[in-house]
Amino acid sequence: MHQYLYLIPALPLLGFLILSLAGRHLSRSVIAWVGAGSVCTAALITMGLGIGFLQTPPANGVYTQLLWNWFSVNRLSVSVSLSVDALSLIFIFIITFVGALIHIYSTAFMQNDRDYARFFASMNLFVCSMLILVMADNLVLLYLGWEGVGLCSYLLIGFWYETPANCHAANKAFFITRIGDTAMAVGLFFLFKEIGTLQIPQILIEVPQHFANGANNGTLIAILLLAGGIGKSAQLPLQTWLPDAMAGPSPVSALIHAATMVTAGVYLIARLHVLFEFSPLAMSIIAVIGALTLFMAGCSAMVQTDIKRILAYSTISQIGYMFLALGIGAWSAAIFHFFTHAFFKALLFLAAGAVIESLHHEHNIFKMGGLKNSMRTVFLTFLAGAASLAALPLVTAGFFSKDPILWYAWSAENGNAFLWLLAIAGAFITAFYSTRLMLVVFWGEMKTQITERPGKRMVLPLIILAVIAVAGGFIEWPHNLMHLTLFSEQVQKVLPAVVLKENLPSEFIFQGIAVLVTLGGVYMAYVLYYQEKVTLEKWRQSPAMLSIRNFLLHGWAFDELYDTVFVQPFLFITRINKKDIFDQLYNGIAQLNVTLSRLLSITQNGSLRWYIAGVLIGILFIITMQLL
Amino acid sequence: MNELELQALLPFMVLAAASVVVILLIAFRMSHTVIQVVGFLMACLVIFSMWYVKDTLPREVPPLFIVDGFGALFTGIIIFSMMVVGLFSYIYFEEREENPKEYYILLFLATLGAALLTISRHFISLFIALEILSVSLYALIAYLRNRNNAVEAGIKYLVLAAVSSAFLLFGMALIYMDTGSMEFTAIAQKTTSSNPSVLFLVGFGIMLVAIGFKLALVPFHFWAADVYQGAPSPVGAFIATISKIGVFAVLLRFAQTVNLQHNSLAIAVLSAIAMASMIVGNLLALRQQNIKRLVAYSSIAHFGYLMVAFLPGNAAGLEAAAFYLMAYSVTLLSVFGVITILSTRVKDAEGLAIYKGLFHTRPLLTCVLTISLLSLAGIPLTAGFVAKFFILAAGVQQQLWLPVIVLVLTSVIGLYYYLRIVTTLFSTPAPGTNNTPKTLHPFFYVSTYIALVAMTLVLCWLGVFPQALVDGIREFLLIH
Amino acid sequence: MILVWIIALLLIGGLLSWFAAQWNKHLAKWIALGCTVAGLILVSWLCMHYKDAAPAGSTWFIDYKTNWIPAFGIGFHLALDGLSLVLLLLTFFLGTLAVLCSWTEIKEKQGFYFFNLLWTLAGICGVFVAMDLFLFYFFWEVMLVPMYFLISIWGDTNRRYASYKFFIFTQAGGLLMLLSILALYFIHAQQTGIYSFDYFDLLHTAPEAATAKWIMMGFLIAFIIKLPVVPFHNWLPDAHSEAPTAGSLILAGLLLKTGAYGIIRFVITLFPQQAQEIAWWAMLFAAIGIIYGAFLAFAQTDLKRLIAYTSVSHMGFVLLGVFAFNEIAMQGVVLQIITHGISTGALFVMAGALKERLHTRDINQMGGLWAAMPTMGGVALVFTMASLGLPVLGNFIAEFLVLIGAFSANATLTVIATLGLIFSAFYALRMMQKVFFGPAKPVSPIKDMSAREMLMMAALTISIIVLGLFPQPVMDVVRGVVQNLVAMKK
Amino acid sequence: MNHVNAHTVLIVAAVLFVLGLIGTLTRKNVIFMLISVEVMLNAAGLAFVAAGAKWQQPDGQVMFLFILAMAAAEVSIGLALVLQIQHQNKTLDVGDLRALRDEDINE
Amino acid sequence: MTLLFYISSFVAIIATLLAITRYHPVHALLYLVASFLAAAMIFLSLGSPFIAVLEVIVYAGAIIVLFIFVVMMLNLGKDTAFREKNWLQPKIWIGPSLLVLVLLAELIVLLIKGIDAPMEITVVDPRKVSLSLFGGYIIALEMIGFLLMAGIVGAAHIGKQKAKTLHRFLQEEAT
Repeated sequence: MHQYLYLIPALPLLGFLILSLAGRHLSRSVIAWVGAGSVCTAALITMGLGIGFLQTPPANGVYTQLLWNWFSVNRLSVSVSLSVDALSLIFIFIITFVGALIHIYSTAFMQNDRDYARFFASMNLFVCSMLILVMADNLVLLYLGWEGVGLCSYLLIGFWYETPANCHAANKAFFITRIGDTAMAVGLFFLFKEIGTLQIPQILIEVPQHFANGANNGTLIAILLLAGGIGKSAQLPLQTWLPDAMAGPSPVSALIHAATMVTAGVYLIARLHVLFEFSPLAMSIIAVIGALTLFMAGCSAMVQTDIKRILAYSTISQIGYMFLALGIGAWSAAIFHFFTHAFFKALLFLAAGAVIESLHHEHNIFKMGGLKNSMRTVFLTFLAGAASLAALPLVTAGFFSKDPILWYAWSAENGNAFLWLLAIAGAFITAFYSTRLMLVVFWGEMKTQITERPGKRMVLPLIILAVIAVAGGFIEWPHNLMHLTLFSEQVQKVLPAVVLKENLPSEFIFQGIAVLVTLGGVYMAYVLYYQEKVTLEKWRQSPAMLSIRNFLLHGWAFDELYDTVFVQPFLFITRINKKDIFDQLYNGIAQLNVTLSRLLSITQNGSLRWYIAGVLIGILFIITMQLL
Repeated sequence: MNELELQALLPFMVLAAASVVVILLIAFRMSHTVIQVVGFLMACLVIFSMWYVKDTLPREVPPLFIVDGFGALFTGIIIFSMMVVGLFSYIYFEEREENPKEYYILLFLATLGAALLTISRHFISLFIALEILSVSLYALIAYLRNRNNAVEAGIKYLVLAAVSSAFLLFGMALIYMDTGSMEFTAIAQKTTSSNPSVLFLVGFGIMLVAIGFKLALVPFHFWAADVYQGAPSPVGAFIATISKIGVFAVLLRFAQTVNLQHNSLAIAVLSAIAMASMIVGNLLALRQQNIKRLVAYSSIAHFGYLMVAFLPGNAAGLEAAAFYLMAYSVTLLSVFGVITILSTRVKDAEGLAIYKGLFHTRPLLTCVLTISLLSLAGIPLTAGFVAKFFILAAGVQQQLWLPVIVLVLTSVIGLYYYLRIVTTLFSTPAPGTNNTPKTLHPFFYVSTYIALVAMTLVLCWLGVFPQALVDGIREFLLIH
Repeated sequence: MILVWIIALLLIGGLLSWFAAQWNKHLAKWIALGCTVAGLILVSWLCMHYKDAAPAGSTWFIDYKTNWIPAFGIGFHLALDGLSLVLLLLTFFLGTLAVLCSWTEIKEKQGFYFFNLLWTLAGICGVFVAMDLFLFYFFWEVMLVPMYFLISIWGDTNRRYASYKFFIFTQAGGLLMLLSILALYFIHAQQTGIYSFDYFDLLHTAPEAATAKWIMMGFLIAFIIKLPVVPFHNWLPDAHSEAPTAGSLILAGLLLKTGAYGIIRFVITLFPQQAQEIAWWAMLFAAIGIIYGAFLAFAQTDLKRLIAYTSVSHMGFVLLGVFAFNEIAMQGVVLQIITHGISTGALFVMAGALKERLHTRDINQMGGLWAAMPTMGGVALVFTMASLGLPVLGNFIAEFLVLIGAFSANATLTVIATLGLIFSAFYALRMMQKVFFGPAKPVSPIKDMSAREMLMMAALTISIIVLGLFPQPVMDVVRGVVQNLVAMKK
Repeated sequence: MNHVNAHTVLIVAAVLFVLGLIGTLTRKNVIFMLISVEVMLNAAGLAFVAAGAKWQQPDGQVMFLFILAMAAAEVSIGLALVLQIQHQNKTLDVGDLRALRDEDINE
Repeated sequence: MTLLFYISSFVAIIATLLAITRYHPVHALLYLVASFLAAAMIFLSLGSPFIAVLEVIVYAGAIIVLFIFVVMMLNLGKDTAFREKNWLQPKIWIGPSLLVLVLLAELIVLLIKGIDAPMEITVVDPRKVSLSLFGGYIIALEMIGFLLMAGIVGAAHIGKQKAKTLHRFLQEEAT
């Protein structure tokens, strides 16, 4: 099976090539078939691969395939070769499977768009590079995929390029992620200087011998790489691009900015876990960043009015959970949360897309409402997604994936109360805003007329995702209730298991708290947005609340901060130096010469007596020289 | 003085005879064309006689002259330049109001003066030759006495030249007083024994005024621009090349004989003058709009460069100087040739405006002028580059870093105004400026064009294969 | 001998096309095209067979020597090693494109135009293969004059100023280099008694440290003016933006490379000691140049000027890599030389095409062009990404190698240089957005690329991608040279 | 007592020479300039004769002879020019002979 | 003899001084004659009678006469003198004269520096002069011939006073 490994990225690439070169001459159906088909085939191959992997695991748990030797200069030799182990298999599965569904959805969603071909070309290219990212067996190739997904996200955010706002959002996304990437690049240089290889397996072997626990260089490298991850995964302090990235079409948000690309950071950290394990500082930084992000983003999500921005902020916050989990060493929990999150968040985005489409591009949730009956399927699927996001106990995948994180936040070796509190608060907030979203959009009276209803090709993926969003969690149960660990035992082939503190209180207590908090969130939202809206009105009056609301609405005013601290100074410098100061220098020299020449030509005044005086001066000079 | 000595002097006698012949022709009312042709033939005769006597060289003609390879070489350059100038003179004067016949007498006399300078080894001959040169030049400059301020140029040159020759004489007198002889070798014997006495140095310093004046070195350069502008174009060419070559030759010979370059003071003075000339010349030319004046200034700078080659006072310097003079004279002659051809009956082609967009109307002339200018700027593929390279080599070898650096920097400044002209040539022509080719006396036009093209080709050839010329120069310089 | 033929081909071709143009305008183009293509074929043939041409144990594949001016020990000495080979290939590749992209652009004096074009190329070839310092300087100047004509005759509105600036800057550097060459020549003569300008003879001269430093400075200044390195870069933006498209293409693609070549070939090999003493400063200036160029590029509104400043930024990587003194960086430098030639060349060709259509270089007058010309947009995207160093495209490999090599030499400066990657993203995307994205400006309907442009762009795109995915062959060609260079360090 | 110090003669010559120089510098009329030039030449001649006398050679005197001739030739042309000048611009004032000069160019 | 030298040199200097400061051309020329005569005396005192004679004949005789001739021709009289008068203000001549005097001072200093040698005055009679003139320096003599020829031709050409008939091509320029 695994000799066909290369097909998985190659097929989308092929699709990209066809569409980008010949796209404008193909009919829409053909484009749709090529675009979606390539990814679906890739998905099928992945399935086959996965089955093969589960039935007959390879010797060392890794499929590898060497395609060609990329470049090699004395000790630096880099090859283009793919390798798949359990971890990357999970990612590949998500990418191809969710990707396929989203492609199918898009064939209908983008139906009337002028640049149908360009859209699918970009999407295919994205899938391809994302696959390369997760299948790369050396960091250079990984970096290739890393940059590739960045490019695609840029192209797709700015897909509707006529509106400057979109372009701006696209640029912003690219710039901010680029900052992270550059840090990561430096990390690679450093790693190479220290260890002398960029092959991931070697690194994993070398690191333990090379870095004593918490060696400075090791930490430094870890932090640099982490910066890359932060940039891609929109964590503090580089999170500001993601909400704006919603300018792209909904499927794009679903695939890139919810399911796959933004979790690349998670992948990177998990992939190089050894490196991080050896520097506690880096680990705790990850954890803290995760915790803070999940809390702050959650707060912002509570007050957003644009449906996609709500989801964007919730994405940030959910990834915050994953980082938290990684930071406290609960690797498999993090990966599992990524797994479920990919489904329900993709679902939410697609459903939101359907809603937006039906209400002719209305984004503001307060202009929606009462869609409960008019759009039945969308409502149900959305409900499933939201529930899973809110992690309603036992019936949703979200619960199964988030609950362990909450528990480990306290119980894991380097977990602590602070992290746990933030996580719990996050849980409450999550429940609150997902309920708020549901209530405002689907209950109440109708505010906007529905123009068209989503077609079959859009509904089908919704349903599939909804099912998984509900049932997907059952493959992994908490330890205290029916101990089932299909997922984590796979993951733990690659990643170490979590280490717990000694003599802990019973896990039930924490689960109980979590459940209560969640339900509390739901209830509060119910009270505020359904029972008595008056209190909300009251708050809207008070300036204090209002200012808080605005503050959160603008995502803790990070944009303003960066604008004043970085952007404006940069623009200022470039503006004042547009005409290259050095030019002035050289023009000055030229001017000097011209002036001298002007002065000298005054001496050429045609007066004979003056000329004789010149002779006199000359002889005076000569004679004086003789005297001296 | 025996017939061998006479034989050695043969070329110069022929040259002198030429002027007499011209007088006779005038007496017999011969036409301009005849005079021109005969003059040309006489010049050829000079060349032949030089080939004829070449094998018998070197030969001393005590006490005044020594006819050696050095002299022969520079005389050769002078005669060649004279022929070209004569060629230009025809088309130039044919359409001027003046009767051009006396012109040729003076031309030959001036050439004779310059030629005698190259072989003189005695103050008396030096002085007289110099005076023959300058006296004829006074007349030549003011020849077209009714137009473009020729007379003004003439009087300026005359007064300054007279003053400078007074200085020359005074300096000579001092040296004579000091050494008791006016013959270079004798002087050398007196001076080399001890380090030269004060009187000698003062004398040389005062003589330097005259030399500097003739070579238009700063600060004796003021006359140059005015005279070039006022004089007829061929005469301008004559001043720029022949007279300077002659004077430089005698300066070289004097310095070589009394090996001046071993005297730090002289070196200091000379290098100061050289640097000043390079800087001032180039700066003056920087904004100049009148091409004649521009050439004048640039030639100031060029003799500054030449002094750099003079300073080392070794064989390399000598070769470099000789090569440079050749390249320089060919280049300047072609520039003046273009000016002459473009000059209309009414006015010489001075203003840069005339040259705007010349490429569209006169591509051939433009190429000639462009290549000449590039050669002056010292750009490869032209003789000027190789020449400048030799000079730099001579300077670097002697580690005269200061003059060499100044040379480099100033020639970068110089680049600007040469490029300015070139760009003007190739820019789009100003409407209404159509300089129609002249129709008179086609034969001389054709021959002038041929001469110009030939010289341009020579420039390029020397720029790519200088070896032959270098060998030639060495061969000549070995004869002493 | 083949080297002589390659150069002669261009020289003669130039003259031919000049004269041919007198009686048929189109003949000139075709002759020029013929010459460049012929040269391209010759050189690619060389690339095929360079291995069996090389004498055992030597990195020099071809070595042709004959007397020129024996009086001064000047020989006509051409030699070819991996580096020169690669650069020759680049020269003819871009040369062909240059001829193609001036196909319709040049309306007047075509004969003279192609004459200058070919002679510039000839000069460049000469520079890349001349192994006699006098000859090198000779070619160095020869490539200057025709380029000056290209700018000053067929340039844009401000061409006079630009051409003067270009010529005077380079000439100033060149003359200093000439002084250094002479000094080296005489020192060598003093030490050995042999007067020779031959590179291989001068390799063995060892002037005492102080002098050597000054002499090296003479060389270095000439080359870093050409490269260019801040603060000697000012001739570049003007020259590039005013020159005709082909001119910009050659300037950016080849002339700058002669500076890099000079540093690699002469500065490092002739003065290994001194070069290492100044390595830190060189890398510092490189880093400054990278950042400074990027800043200025971001500020520009004139498209060609913008691209020009990106070259300033990118050439910084070359300097950085050269003075890192290790194989990885050096390989990166070679690749950077090639890929930058291709990518920036492509951008200039694009700018030229845009100017032909819109008659402006001001990016504020453009916008939303993607709708009108998606193909060009796509190509532009590729090369924009190339210039911000996206993987898959050649530039990434080059910059990655340079940086990773330089990092082990000097971490801090390399990190500063790496920041350049961020800023490069700034200007590149700004350009992309201003020109192709955003609301479409109401301009008269413009055609997408013509077949000829397609051909050129296809060639460029393919080559840049191939270099990005399969750079190894190039590295193998230059490996020998690079290893010798690095060996100098010991 | 029948001898003069060489220096004395030279100094006399120098004084005369310098006086001539002053004349050329200060006078405005071309004729006066020529006169002053004559003075300078004469001074130079004096120096030569003195030198000749010092070494008891005829050369000095011969030189003076030549100087004489040269002066004559020069003066003849100079005066011819003077005539022309007077004829053309009706004055001998050198201050008026300033048609040839760098006029101010402003690019 | 020595006495004669001192006296005549004194006279010469005074006369020259006056010559270059007169306003009226004729006066100036007369003083010039005086100074030349004094110079002749100096030559005599230096033991070169031949030159003394020539000085009187050629310089004072021919050249000065030439000057006077021209002065007469252009009848430069009172008005020239007048113009010269109000031209020669101190502010005009002070500067140059001072510079020149500096030069003189330097020259004298340098001359003093040199080795001083009292020179025995012995008469070098015309015979020796003419011998060397027609012996060694014969070629120089011939050259002088050419020099004079140049002078004559030049003077003849430039001095020509054509009635101002401009060349046909110069008409428009003349108007």
